Amino acid sequence: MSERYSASEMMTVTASRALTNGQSCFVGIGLPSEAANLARLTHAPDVVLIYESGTLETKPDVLPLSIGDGELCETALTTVSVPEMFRYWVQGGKIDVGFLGAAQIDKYANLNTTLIGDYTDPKVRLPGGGGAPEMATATGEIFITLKQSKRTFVEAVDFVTTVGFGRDGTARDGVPNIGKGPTRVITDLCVMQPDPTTKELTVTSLHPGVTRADVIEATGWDIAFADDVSETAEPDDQELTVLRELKTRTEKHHAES
Amino acid sequence: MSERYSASEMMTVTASRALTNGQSCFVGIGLPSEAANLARLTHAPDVVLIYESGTLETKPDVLPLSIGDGELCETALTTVSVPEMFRYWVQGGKIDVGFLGAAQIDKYANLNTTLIGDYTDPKVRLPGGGGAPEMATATGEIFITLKQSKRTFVEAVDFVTTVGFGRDGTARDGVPNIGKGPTRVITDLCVMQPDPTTKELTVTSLHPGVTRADVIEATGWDIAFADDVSETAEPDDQELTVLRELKTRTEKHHAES
Amino acid sequence: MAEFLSLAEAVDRYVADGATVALEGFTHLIPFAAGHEIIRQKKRDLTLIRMTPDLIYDQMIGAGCAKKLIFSWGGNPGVGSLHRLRDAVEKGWPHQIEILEHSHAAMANAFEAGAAGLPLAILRGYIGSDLPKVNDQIKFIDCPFTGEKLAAVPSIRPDVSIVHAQKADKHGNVLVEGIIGVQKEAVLAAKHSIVTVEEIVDELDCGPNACVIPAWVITAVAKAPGGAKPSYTHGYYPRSNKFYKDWDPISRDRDAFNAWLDEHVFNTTADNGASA
Amino acid sequence: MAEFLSLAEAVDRYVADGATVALEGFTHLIPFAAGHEIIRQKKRDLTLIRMTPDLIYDQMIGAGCAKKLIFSWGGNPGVGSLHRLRDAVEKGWPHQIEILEHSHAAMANAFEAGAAGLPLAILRGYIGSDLPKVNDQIKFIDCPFTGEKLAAVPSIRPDVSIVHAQKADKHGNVLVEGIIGVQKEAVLAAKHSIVTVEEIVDELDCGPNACVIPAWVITAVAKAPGGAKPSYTHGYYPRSNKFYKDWDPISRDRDAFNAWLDEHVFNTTADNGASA
Repeated sequence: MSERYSASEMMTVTASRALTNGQSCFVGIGLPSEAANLARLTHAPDVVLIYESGTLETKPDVLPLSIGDGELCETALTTVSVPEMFRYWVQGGKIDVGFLGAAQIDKYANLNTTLIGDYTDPKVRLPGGGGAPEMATATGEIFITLKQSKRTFVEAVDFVTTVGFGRDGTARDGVPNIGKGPTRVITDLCVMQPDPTTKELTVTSLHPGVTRADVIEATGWDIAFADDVSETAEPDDQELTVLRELKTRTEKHHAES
Repeated sequence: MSERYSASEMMTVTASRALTNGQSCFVGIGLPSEAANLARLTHAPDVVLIYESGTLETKPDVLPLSIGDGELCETALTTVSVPEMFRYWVQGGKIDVGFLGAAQIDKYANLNTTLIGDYTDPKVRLPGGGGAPEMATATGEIFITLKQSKRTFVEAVDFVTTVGFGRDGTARDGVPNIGKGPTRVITDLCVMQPDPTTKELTVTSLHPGVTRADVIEATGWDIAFADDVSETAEPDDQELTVLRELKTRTEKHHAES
Repeated sequence: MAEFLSLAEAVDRYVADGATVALEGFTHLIPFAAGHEIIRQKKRDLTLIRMTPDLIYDQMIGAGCAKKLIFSWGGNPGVGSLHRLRDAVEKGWPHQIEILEHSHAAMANAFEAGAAGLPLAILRGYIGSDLPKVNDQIKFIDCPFTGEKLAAVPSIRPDVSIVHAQKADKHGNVLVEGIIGVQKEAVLAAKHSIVTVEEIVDELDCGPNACVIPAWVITAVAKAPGGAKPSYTHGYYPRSNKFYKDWDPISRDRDAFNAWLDEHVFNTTADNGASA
Repeated sequence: MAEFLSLAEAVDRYVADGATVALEGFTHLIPFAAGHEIIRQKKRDLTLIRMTPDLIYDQMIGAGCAKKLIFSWGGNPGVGSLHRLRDAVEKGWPHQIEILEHSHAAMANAFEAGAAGLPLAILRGYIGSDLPKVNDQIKFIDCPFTGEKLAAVPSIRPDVSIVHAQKADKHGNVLVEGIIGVQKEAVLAAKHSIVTVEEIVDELDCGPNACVIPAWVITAVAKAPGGAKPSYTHGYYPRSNKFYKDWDPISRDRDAFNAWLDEHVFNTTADNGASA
């Protein structure tokens, strides 16, 4: 691992690079929001950021704490109602990429944000689905970003809040009007992509300094590696500077109000 | 017939009096619009006028020629999209009275604005349904105003564009979430209301100077008279003044632009 | 992402013969300049969708552009009939056209459902009306919760939608203001879209919840000042009620209509095609 | 027609024990003052509907007002859990509550359908999700035109909806601006509605297509300056992100929560009940 950047910065920069300039991106709060705004402030100035609160093409100067911070509306092209957001923009197919986080993800990229344990007697009750279930099926594709650990990367999620490829990798087969689903998962260790045939998440690139053993250790199933695993490109200085400034501005802003 | 006012003024004033202050009224173009605005400018200043172009609570100074004249928007509380108008305001049950005109009406107050003759080979093609079909079922009740003649008041309309009480008077029976339908028809000769049992349109009041024979002569079916036919109250001077000023302003405005 | 094109270029590129086309604008902001350009380019066999055909489709039908009309109210507002539409339906001039008619509520819901990416719209509609007897696209479903019978119509997904608006910014984001009709829905529901605007400005300068259609869902933006005349553009020019009245005698007569078309459409170019 | 009432009077009159209640506001304009008044008046057995329960329902649930919660995302945004909600669900304190959960898309559509007077909403939703297994209110229908399987959920029709907005004019017409969420839909869908506002003004002074809820569809308007704190009111005051973070330790502990409730809700009156 580099002295120049942290694993978390490596994750955010890699996630940000997944976005292409000009794409429309539905942004989840937290890590996805950090990555998407970094993309906008670096290589993808014309990426269109959309938050489920109804803010279209927003350009926040600091990262929002909530999905509906005032900053999002003040810097948006326009703000629509939440029913319109989900009807015209999400379901209407206007979003290229849904950028999501998760509490738990499994081998087939299914996401659990509902609960740990049994539904009627939960061990831990999580927030629930929010915008993710339809995001995962209505957008062109899905990027997922979260920190990797055995607790979060499990063989099979306790509850499929948001479908990746289902319990056996076939959930999208033959379904009309459905997006490609998760095309990459970006963690603090590596990038995974679904195997073209089985849809099982497979490591396609390792971050600099990370070993296969590190990934295996942090994954709750017998993780597969692609034939040609590459090394993820390092963050450049400009990306790191912009990211750090963004986080500093954000912390200052949220501490004040 | 009076020297003081015309039959057409009698009709408009009577129609305007049907509206109660504070009611919300969906206004059709032409005679309904004239009557509804007269009501607003006389006894019902707080009547809420709604046009299908999306203008909520509009207060036009001159009568619109079209359903979407600029005047309607400029004087409205706010203007919503047309889908919202039909979803939230009409179907959502926010309208007390729908005020409609028609090309043809029959014994059961069914309206035809589609065509004369056969559908596939029409003798006369009329404009079609517009907002009326759902207006007739979603609003609390319907007022209809049109000039009376054998040509317009027919035994059975060629085409039921907009339901009154159907071909046999029973079309509303047992239908959930349906309004009362036509509760009065105001013509240049009289006021008709549906018989409480048969739903057949029945004369309940004759305009001053109009005889039963006049009405029979101008109706295409064997028109019934209520047991207690009253005489319609005459327009008062203020109503006539306001109506004439409104029409003068309107003619001047539309001739200029 | 919206591309700035001339109106002639936009129509040439995106309105194909045989296409399903919606030129929307509910009384306000009717895209007459675009309709005239379609006539000038002699587009044929179009399926024309519009809640209120208005004079614009009367002209396009009379000029022979239409194969089919999907509509919900086909009159000259406040004046009377659309005589070119009637001549086509009643007498097959210049050729027979097919019609499919709805109520406004159904059309508005069908545009809304198209924008929402759904295959159908559900409404409490057509109760007791004869329209379902003559329009096989009207079906009924039972609500799985209440058992209530509700009307269903297919959503509208035009090949191309064309609307007129007040202004675009330099990125191609468009502000629609006033009577906004189903314009936004028409654009969002279509495979391609052309928006004509009065002017192109640096900033849209509007409220936080204004009806803005973002550039990235528009195919082409074309500057067409006066492009809604004889209809109107809120904040720019009023409706020519006089032209709507004058249209009645012109449109009643085939020769008068053809003469009008020659003078005001064929012998003019895109930018001053507005007829009033 | 909207009646101007004090918040205490409005809550007393329209929020009955056992009622189905929606306090809406998507992150923005959350009607905290009204929620606190409901707590103060010790309303019980409420079915609480809200897309994002947020701190307001965490407080109401902790205070024992709720019998059931219908929601789609129950966290403290950007901070973590709603600990009072979790304590009720996981440990039954102060009593067990029933939950019914949806996705945001379904809830938003259900509010929309409620405003539209329909018994159900149709969406392309819940594909592959386990949510339909634990929510018997999610059904599926087949599109009669395409055969596609689509999700159906019952529309939301609360007994009373409560929202906060920037301002009302003297007639009771209300302007909502900024992130408008499902507020208008919540009001239109409900049997009764209470709108709290920052101020009452002579004229709303807004654009032609602003989100205005007319007085004649509102039951009661109550002045409650600061009534959305610690949430925010666009144009008036910002969100107290600090309060949202501070809430985490308070809400983790039953005693700390009760102490907070005593100090900031029970021992204050309606007009300064806003907690930040």
